Amino acid sequence: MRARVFVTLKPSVFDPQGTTVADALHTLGYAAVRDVRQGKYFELDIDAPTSDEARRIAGEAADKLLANPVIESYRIEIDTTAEAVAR
Amino acid sequence: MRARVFVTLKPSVFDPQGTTVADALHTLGYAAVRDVRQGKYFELDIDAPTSDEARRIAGEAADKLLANPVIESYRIEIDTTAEAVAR
Amino acid sequence: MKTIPDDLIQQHGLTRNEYEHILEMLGREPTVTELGIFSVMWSEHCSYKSSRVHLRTLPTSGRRVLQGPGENAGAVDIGEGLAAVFKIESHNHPSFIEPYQGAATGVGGIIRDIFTMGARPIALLNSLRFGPLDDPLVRRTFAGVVAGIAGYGNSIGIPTVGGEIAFDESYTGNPLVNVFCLGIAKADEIVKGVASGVGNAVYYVGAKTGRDGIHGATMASAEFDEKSAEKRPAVQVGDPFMEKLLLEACLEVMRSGALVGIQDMGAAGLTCSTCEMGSRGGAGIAIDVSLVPQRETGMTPYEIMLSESQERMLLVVKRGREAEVERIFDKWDLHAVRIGEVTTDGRLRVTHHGEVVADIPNTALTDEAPVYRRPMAEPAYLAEAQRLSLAALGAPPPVREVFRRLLASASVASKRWVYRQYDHMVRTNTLVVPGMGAGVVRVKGTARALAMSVDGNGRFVYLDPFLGAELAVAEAARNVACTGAQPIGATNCLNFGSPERPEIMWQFARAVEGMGAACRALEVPITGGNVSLYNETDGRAVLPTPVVGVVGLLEDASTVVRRAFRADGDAIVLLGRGGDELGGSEYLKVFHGLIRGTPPVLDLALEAALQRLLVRGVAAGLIRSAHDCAEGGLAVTVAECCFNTSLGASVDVPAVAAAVPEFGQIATLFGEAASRVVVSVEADRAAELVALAKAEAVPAAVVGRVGGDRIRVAIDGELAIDESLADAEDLWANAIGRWFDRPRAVA
Amino acid sequence: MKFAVVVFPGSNCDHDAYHAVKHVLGQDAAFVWHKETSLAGADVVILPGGFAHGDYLRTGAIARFSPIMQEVRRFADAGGPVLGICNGFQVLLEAGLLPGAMLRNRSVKFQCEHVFIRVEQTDTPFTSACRQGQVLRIPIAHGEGNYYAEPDVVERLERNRQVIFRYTTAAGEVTPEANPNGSVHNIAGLCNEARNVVGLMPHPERACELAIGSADGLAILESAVRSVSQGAFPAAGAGAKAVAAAR
Ligand SMILES: Nc1ncnc2c1ncn2[C@@H]1O[C@H](COP(=O)(O)OP(=O)(O)O)[C@@H](O)[C@H]1O
Ligand SMILES: [Mg+2]
Repeated sequence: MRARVFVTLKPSVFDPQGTTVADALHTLGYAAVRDVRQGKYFELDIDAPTSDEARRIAGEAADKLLANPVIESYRIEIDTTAEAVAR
Repeated sequence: MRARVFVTLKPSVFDPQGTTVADALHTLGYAAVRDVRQGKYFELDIDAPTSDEARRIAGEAADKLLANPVIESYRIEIDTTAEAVAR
Repeated sequence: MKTIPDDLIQQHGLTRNEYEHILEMLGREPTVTELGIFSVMWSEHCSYKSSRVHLRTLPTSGRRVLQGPGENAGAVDIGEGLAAVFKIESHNHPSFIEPYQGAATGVGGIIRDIFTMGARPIALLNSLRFGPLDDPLVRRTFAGVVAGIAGYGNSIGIPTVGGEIAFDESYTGNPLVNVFCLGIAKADEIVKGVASGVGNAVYYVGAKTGRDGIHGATMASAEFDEKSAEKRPAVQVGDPFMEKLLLEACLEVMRSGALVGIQDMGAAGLTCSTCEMGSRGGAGIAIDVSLVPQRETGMTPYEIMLSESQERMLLVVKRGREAEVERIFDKWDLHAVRIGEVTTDGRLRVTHHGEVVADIPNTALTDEAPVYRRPMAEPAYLAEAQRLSLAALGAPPPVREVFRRLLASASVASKRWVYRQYDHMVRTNTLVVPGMGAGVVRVKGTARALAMSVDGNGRFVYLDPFLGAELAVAEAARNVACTGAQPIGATNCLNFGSPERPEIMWQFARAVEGMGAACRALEVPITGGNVSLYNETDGRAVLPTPVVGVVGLLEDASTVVRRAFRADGDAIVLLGRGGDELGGSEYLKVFHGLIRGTPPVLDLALEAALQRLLVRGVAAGLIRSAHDCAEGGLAVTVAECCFNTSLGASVDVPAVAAAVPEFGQIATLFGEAASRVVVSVEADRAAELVALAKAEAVPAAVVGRVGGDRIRVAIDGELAIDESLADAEDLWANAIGRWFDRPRAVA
Repeated sequence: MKFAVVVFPGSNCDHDAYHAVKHVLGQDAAFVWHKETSLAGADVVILPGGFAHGDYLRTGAIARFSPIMQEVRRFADAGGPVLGICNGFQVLLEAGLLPGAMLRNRSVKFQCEHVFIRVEQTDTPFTSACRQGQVLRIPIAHGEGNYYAEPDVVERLERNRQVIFRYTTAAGEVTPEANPNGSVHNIAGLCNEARNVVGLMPHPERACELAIGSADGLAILESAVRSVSQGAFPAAGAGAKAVAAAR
């Protein structure tokens, strides 16, 4: 099963990378892009019998490792259709 | 309107970060996590009349700046409900 | 029965004749895996088939040379039982396709070449060429390459202590990314890339093998054309963390004495490392590729043998010491896998799940690879390009404008925007940081230091390949000597167009001859290097760009000298003599868009004397700062001596005799005559320095003094430049950053 | 006096810290591999700079799980002096031994250069040999030194005098231009509430010899020697013993 974990900086935290991307887009003429926030995206292939179990594991991984609660928050989506592909 | 852009390494491209995260999760006892791929996640707040227009702008931004077509691919989701929040 | 179709042979970059040769050597048709193996080993990149006959003429031996060309890197004796191990390598094509990863993996590759010799890498340099920065795509490439070099070098913890960057339209579609690395080894513990000892185990260690860069080696030898986009192989992604582990673990394994030989898997990966190690040791190697750790499923033997996945090493381990070696790698969380053993028959035998998929004599892939003496012809452009008519240029621009624009021209301007991104201080050895002249690192545990510089001027080589290459050697050695170090060895990276064109081959051959001549005269043997051909876009070659890296030895590190003036009131002495030398200059390029004329004349005897003088003058404590006159000429050099000091200068130099009198001032101030150095000396010791120069038969004159807050340059007593130091410094210091660090757009 | 220099996979300033302590200061020093579970009787612990685990994911994020970190925590809890330099500082933040987190530099680039920092407090084991307000010229080399903490945390840090170093001009003024990375309140280094754990982004170990550009960093390492030997931080020397006793 595949868990998707999105880690984003909390709204109150300044995002130097997002700001730089927004500036670059403005320079390229995309004035319509008002703001950009950059985060991280993880795909976890998990051996789990149920999607609840996969969610639990992904949640623990995010709490312990993938996100830093001081500056970041996260969101998890489970894709039950994704085959865990060995790479 | 908010566009979410997920940028991931193409499947055949080596992902040292994801591999290192997977190793760390194994060390922490999460053997069920078979594989990790790490990507980037962008939230773009876009002033656009329609979601098609927002998607077009986000697509151009991804092509030109957010993703590196040589090694990365991207996916876009449009969230029409998200209020563009000034931060 | 014929099973290999012609188009497959062609796709492998092999000519009809080469293929016939393969049939002859094998006495049968090759398997597809064998075809791949031949194709990469016989590619220009691995076989040096076009360049070999010329490279043989370079001087490669000398009193201090411990290891000349042929191993993973060269080595010179630096005293106290130590050796400096160094080499330069190109990663041009990969850096165009993916600037960050291309440059990063270039750094990773050259570092592996150094530590496989048993040396701890302690310094990096890079030599870069790009198109003009006003092109946004060039800016992206430039920023990506710099970030890639930084990303890899910083992470692995090897300081980048210098380099050079120049810009020219010819590099727009084909940037040059040459990376130099230097390490220190015990002179009697240098490790080689040999396989020997029948029955010794062959180990694979490092990253898993993926389908990265398959055909990378052949790609590096094929011109870019419209279709290259389709041929684009998966880009290799660098993993500096893995390489840091490999570096530490391999050095530990080497210290254990359990190792016979080691080689990294760079271009042509497992293929190159196995057959080269076997061939050097006069042995055979048998491996089972199904044992190779793989990142992807279903990989074929062909793919495994040709993969160019990064951060992988091949080791031959002494029999009975296997467990010890495995333990060391385990400690570093690395997995050493035994994939085969050394055999007696001199063949590379590859099996896959028991089936033999390749069985080739090693020497067929290495020593007996094709060698070409390709046709050469003097290029048609040359005679015309060498004709420079200053009179035809009209009235020269005002001197002040020239001064200001040259300071801000990207090739001359400060590269701080670049090297600020490089960790140049890690390892706490850096005595001279980037921007202050040749990079200098101390050798801990001794009083010594090593200076190093990479240089090359493509315009000069374009206008006269022989002289241009001589000038490159002279400049690199002079930069090193400016710190007080004695040049002791050199490496080179030869970046040219397609060798299949006679005029390119002619440039190449002449450049190698010139390089050899200068290395002989200056006593800096070439201990290794790299050739990068096919640097072309749509049939147009880059400026021929041989880059020379010179290493120098400073016996007493505490005497080291830098570019910048030191104290108010010091005398400024000009060593060497000026001349009407505007051919190929930065001035002509910036103001007239021209690459014309003949490069500055070079008197190698004078150059050698000048370098001796610098070394003696620094050792005697006379010379307090030294800076070589290069792009932009004397006026720019004097200004650069003032920058980062808040000390101005006033100088008065004699006019040079110019062919066209109206250009007299320009030639005097901005001509690029060779063998000139601006030094500073305590005022009351200036006469001593001039006397020392006389003894070495080097022209020397006190031309001014350090001080004030302006840069003043007079010609025969008449003030020609009078610029505020702060203004001049701002132009120079921020020119490159201005292309990038634009004011934030307001949303 | 013995310094332990912890080596994580990917640490690359470990030798620099060792060299400064051993060859410049003339103290005893030992490397401690991250998988070890003992600090080998050290009086002072240094977490050096570098790229532990490649800095993949986040700086210091994976290193905090190394076995040695439990021991570092115990040592710190017992009052032992711990110095985190650059990546070591990032590890201390991730491990929760110091509050806050690091963001990418404002420039979004790695920056290596000399900067000026002002010593804000001298009652820590790593500033006791400094003068209050002393300005040190020390190099930085990082891509993620943009220190951040929630406003109330920053306020508490200031109130408790936990901000130990601030980026300033050469004259010691706190200005935005003197701040190389955008850190909140120009913070370059801070300590924990007990004041024995200090983290800073600049590299004092790179500034211990004039030959390599500056010797201003010596004051920071000498402080540790002075503090421990004078017993000014009795918990320090005792810390190691307490830890040893507890095992
Ligand atoms: N790519 C680079 N990386 C690091 N340092 C560089 C780079 N390019 C230039 N520098 C530094 O900038 C200074 C000026 O370089 P250059 O103009 O080539 O000097 P010179 O004219 O003396 O050869 C040197 O100290 C050099 O080391
Ligand atoms: Mg140069």
